[in-house]
Amino acid sequence: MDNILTLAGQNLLTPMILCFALGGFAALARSDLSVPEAAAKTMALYLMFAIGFKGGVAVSKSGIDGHVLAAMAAGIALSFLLPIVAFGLLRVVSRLSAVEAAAVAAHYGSISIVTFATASGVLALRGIEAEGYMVAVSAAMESPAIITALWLAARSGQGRRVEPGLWREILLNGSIVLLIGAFAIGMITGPDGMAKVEAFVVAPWQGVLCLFLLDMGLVAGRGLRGARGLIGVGLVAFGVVMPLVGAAAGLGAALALGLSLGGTVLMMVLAASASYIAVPAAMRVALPEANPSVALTLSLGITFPFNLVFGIPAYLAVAEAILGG
Amino acid sequence: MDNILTLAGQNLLTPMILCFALGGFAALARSDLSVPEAAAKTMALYLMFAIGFKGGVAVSKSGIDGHVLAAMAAGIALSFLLPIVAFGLLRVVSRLSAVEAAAVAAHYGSISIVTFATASGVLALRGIEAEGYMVAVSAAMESPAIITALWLAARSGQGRRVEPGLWREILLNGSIVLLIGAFAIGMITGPDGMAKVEAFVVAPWQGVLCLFLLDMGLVAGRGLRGARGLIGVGLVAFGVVMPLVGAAAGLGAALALGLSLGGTVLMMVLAASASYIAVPAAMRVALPEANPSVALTLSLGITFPFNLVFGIPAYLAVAEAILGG
Amino acid sequence: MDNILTLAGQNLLTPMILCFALGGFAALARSDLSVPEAAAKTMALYLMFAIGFKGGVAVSKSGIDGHVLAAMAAGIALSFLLPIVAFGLLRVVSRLSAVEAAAVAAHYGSISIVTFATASGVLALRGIEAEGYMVAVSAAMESPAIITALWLAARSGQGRRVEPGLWREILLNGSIVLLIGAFAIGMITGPDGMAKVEAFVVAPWQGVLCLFLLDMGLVAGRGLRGARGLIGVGLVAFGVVMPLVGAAAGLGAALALGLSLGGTVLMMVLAASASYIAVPAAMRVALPEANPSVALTLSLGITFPFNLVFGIPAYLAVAEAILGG
Amino acid sequence: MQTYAAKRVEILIEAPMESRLTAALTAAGVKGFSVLPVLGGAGQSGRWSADGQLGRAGMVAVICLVDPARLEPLLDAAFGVVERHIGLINVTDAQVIRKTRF
Amino acid sequence: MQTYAAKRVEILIEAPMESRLTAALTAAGVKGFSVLPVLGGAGQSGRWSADGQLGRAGMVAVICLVDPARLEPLLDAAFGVVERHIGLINVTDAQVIRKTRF
Amino acid sequence: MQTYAAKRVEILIEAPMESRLTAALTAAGVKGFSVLPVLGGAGQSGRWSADGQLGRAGMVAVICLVDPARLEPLLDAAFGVVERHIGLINVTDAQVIRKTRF
Ligand SMILES: Nc1ncnc2c1ncn2[C@@H]1O[C@H](COP(=O)(O)O)[C@@H](O)[C@H]1O
Ligand SMILES: Nc1ncnc2c1ncn2[C@@H]1O[C@H](COP(=O)(O)O)[C@@H](O)[C@H]1O
Ligand SMILES: Nc1ncnc2c1ncn2[C@@H]1O[C@H](COP(=O)(O)O)[C@@H](O)[C@H]1O
Ligand code: NA
Ligand code: NA
Ligand code: NA
Repeated sequence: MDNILTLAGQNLLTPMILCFALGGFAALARSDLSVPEAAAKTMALYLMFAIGFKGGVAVSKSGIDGHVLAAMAAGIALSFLLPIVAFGLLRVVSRLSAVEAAAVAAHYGSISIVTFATASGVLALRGIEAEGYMVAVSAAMESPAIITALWLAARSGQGRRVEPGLWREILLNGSIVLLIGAFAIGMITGPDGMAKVEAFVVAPWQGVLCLFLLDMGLVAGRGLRGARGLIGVGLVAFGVVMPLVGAAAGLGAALALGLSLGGTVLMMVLAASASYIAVPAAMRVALPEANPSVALTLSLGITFPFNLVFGIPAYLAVAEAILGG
Repeated sequence: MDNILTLAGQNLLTPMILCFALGGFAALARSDLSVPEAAAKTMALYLMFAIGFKGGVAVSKSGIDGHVLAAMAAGIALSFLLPIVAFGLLRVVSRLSAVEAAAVAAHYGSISIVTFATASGVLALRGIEAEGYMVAVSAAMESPAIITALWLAARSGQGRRVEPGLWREILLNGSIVLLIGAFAIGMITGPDGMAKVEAFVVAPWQGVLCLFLLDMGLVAGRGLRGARGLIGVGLVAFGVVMPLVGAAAGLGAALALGLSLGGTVLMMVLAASASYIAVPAAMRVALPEANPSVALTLSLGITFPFNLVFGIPAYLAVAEAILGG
Repeated sequence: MDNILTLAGQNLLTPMILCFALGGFAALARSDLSVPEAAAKTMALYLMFAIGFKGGVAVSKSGIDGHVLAAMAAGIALSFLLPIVAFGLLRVVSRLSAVEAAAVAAHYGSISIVTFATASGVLALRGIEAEGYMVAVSAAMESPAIITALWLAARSGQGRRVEPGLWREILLNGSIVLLIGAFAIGMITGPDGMAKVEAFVVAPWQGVLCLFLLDMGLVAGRGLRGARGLIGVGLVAFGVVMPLVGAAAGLGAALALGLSLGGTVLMMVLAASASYIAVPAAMRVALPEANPSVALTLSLGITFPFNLVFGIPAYLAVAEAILGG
Repeated sequence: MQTYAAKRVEILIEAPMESRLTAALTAAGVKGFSVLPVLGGAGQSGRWSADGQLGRAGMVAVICLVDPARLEPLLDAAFGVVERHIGLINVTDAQVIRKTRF
Repeated sequence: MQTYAAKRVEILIEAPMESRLTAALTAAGVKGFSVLPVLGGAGQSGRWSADGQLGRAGMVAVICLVDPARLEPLLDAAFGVVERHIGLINVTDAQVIRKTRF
Repeated sequence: MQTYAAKRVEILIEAPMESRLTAALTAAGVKGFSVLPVLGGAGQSGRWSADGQLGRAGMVAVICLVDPARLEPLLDAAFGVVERHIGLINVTDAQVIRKTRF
């Protein structure tokens, strides 16, 4: 526990977290500081490309084997199942309708690639290796949760027949295509490819992440400011408890898979994190009755900073306690 | 031939080409992956600035002499003459009207700075030096082809009196001003200037090119998807044969000029490549009757990837065979 | 004097200044070269974040002490007082109305962070250290001038009751929040934080500044082209004399504070430079009767290049003469 | 100058629904439309802004000039998409210069 | 399809004034509006362009669909903000599909 | 609030032709106009999108509020530019608040 708090403290005082806090402060104080939409989207492309590519290069030696497929299958299962837990919790702690709860649940079954990336950075800093293919697992976990959410909404009688176009959209979502594509490019070109683009995808990465987190802080802060009244105590509690539930499930899966310490932490982080890029758009199309602010404020304004500051060090401490540091 | 295919294979498996392929795949599969317009334009500014600057620094020792002027004159002549060949070919292999054929021909007389840049990268990797002033040649070749195209259209009775404003627009086109301007800045500030901006214009260059090619793949793929029906077998053949014709003409010019191996390859690449940035806008103004999709799909969707994958290694192999590696 | 001219010559021939000149030339020649708005805004965010962060890291050892607070107080006093001088000068040399003169005066009391950054670069190149907290001084100097300008306009009977919202806007202006925020992050995370983001905030900085100055040249050139007639000889003289007045005041303040050579130059540069980001928007809200082109053309089209080319070397030479190099 | 009566239809719709709307318009025989960006706005669900957004969020404005005779099928098609979603449709009378294209 | 009469109000205003305008609209009971970007333009004070701009410069277009009965307070509110500032307000008659939201 | 009749002219035109159009408008005595971005669209020549475009491609929307008396010369000027090019001109009746500037 002491260990966690020390780490949380250290983690709090990195430029990344402080940039997020600065953005949040600026938005809450109603400063006109803002990042152009095109810049935010381009940084997201850059970060995802770099994460995917680095993961692919790491796997280029070992290649795709049974371990990789098993980990992906486990990730997919988590993404399918976690929304059911989230849905149940939400119906208990909040007054959200079934459709609204289903929409929020979809976000929590899916993943946050920036949380994943920040955790990778923390591991790298402490010299802990992780399986390179975890980035493929992250891509695989993006969408199954959406399907569960649609089923949960349909069960409540409020969902509708899903039009065929939606499946293609969900599976060929830009972030999935980019993550998997960059991963494949990294695998194919290996260390040679890395040598060519290292100065772009590795060196400035943490700095770009800082600016990106500044923007995320701005968006989260604006969301929190607009969502006063929407988010009661029950939902706030959900935003903190659900990542712990997810992390526990991720830990179970990691132990079953026999992942390394680093891989275990990443699996916990994926399960614990909530989407704010791909899932919101899908929910607007499929469950338009659900107010998008609720899910976005929870995932970006509460769960995301919780994972960044407390979650990652806590998951690492737990994994170290179990697997031995 | 074997050599070419090996090289083509190697070339295919670089992160750059694979990024282009990923973009093309995403667009054809109708993924919503997209690069913001502002990001694409900014990357183009960056790439052109860096190419121009590096070329200028390379020339800063020798300065502008008769060789430079002769090469620029040869480039200008090629840009003036190649559209006539392209026009003739197009009238034979396709049913394009005279105006439409003239518009496409303008694209092929002009150049693709990204193809040029990729070829420079391939040369650098194999340790082959090239004349730094080739970037000035590339800028000089941007617009003469437009004039020929207007003349070809006028000959057919369909072109119109060109308003005076157009000349200024063509000659002071943004990409020409940036390439020549950055070249001049590189020449003036030399290695001292390079030391100041090296970490920006050299180190991350290949990585930015990757993201840029991802975008070009997206645009090319979207174009191909929309152009079904517009582009028949004849036009596809033109998109592959015309670069070979251009490369042959470029080779002739390079031999006459006595360029080095690297310079010869670059001259071939310039003549072989087709414009998709500056010329399309000029054609919309001057020859609005020509459907822009045809030229853009040919130059970006067929000739560009052809040059990237097969052209560059082939031109290099031919130049090596003639000049000795 | 000789020394100044040599330095001005050297300064002129850096990639930064030449990029500004290229942009100015392109705009005056009516080339269609342009930088997307989103890119310009993002580069400004990057440059300010990096400047603030570096300043904070530099102060992280010594911390905030009496010297810092004294320097900030002096900067605030300059920002409050310089507009009065500027206003007086303007009323003598031009026919601007009181409100228009007040609006221009606000720009000259405030600061140009890019001029500050360029001066820091020149100092770094010559191995001259400066107080890291000068970046906090620069942020403190952004807005007091606005208050003086409103008072000057009100005195003339034309200003109006300032609505309360304006104060928050002025104090929580995006550039102030970002500069101070990044400064604080740099102070808190210190050299450890710097190690994480160095490849992003230090290495490519000068290169990004080049592209940014290209854009500023474009904007300044477009302004000059549109402002023909608006800016007479008197105003041009003001645009050159006022920075000298400001620099003299800055020199006095620096000597009183006992700043180092580097800090003295930076204080002179801050006082000599004029705003073109934060103040224009505030003036549109508070003094809408004042034509924005006048102030923007003066600060960006005349004073900015004057400071870049002649001012910085001159201020350095003077400070060296007084403090000893 | 000779002008012709036309209807100017403007549809404010959520960005993730854009492709469905334009597909429905095309299916309803609409000959052309243009999509304009929207920076932000406010309504029952509060204030939003495109600034710094990461996903395909926000709204777009689809403008469609049509022959008055084709208005009904267009509105039916648009309403079919917008019905369950956030979306505002407004129609104004306009004059156009060229009769083709509508 | 059943339509209802509405007014389409379009306000071109300087970007730094946007928040004041939308606050005034909200205070006047306007239920919704959308803000569209403007790339450039020309008027008495000459030509301007958003290209490469560094600060919050330029203009935006605020579009507001309202019930005709609510037009007067909206115009009063908008004019109160625009009065001393650059700003153009135009109103057109429109038909809308859904009566809520206005 | 006192309003005045005006015409709202909206011209959708290819981006490379923008400067020619605005020059022609200015030459025809038009006192002001605003240019809005267009993200994409569809027409006879198919679907297009501004996403990731490299050159000055795509379209823009030019909005112009004019005194009804000045409409004819404006339309003549606009049509002169648009004639051979892709371009849609539509005119709607509007009310404006301030009579200057038109
Ligand atoms: N009356 C209106 N006029 C213009 N735009 C509106 C109006 N009502 C809603 N909108 C737009 O539609 C979005 C969603 O509206 P709502 O569902 O009411 O929150 C708003 O944020 C605005 O962008
Ligand atoms: N008649 C008009 N129609 C459309 N936009 C206009 C008109 N007049 C002015 N504007 C816009 O308002 C801005 C400022 O106008 P002005 O104050 O007249 O310079 C212009 O740059 C245009 O963007
Ligand atoms: N009826 C229409 N309404 C709105 N925009 C249109 C219309 N027709 C064409 N456009 C726009 O004009 C562009 C070119 O049209 P076209 O020449 O018909 O392909 C389209 O891609 C649209 O952006
Ligand atoms: Na999750
Ligand atoms: Na060529
Ligand atoms: Na100053």
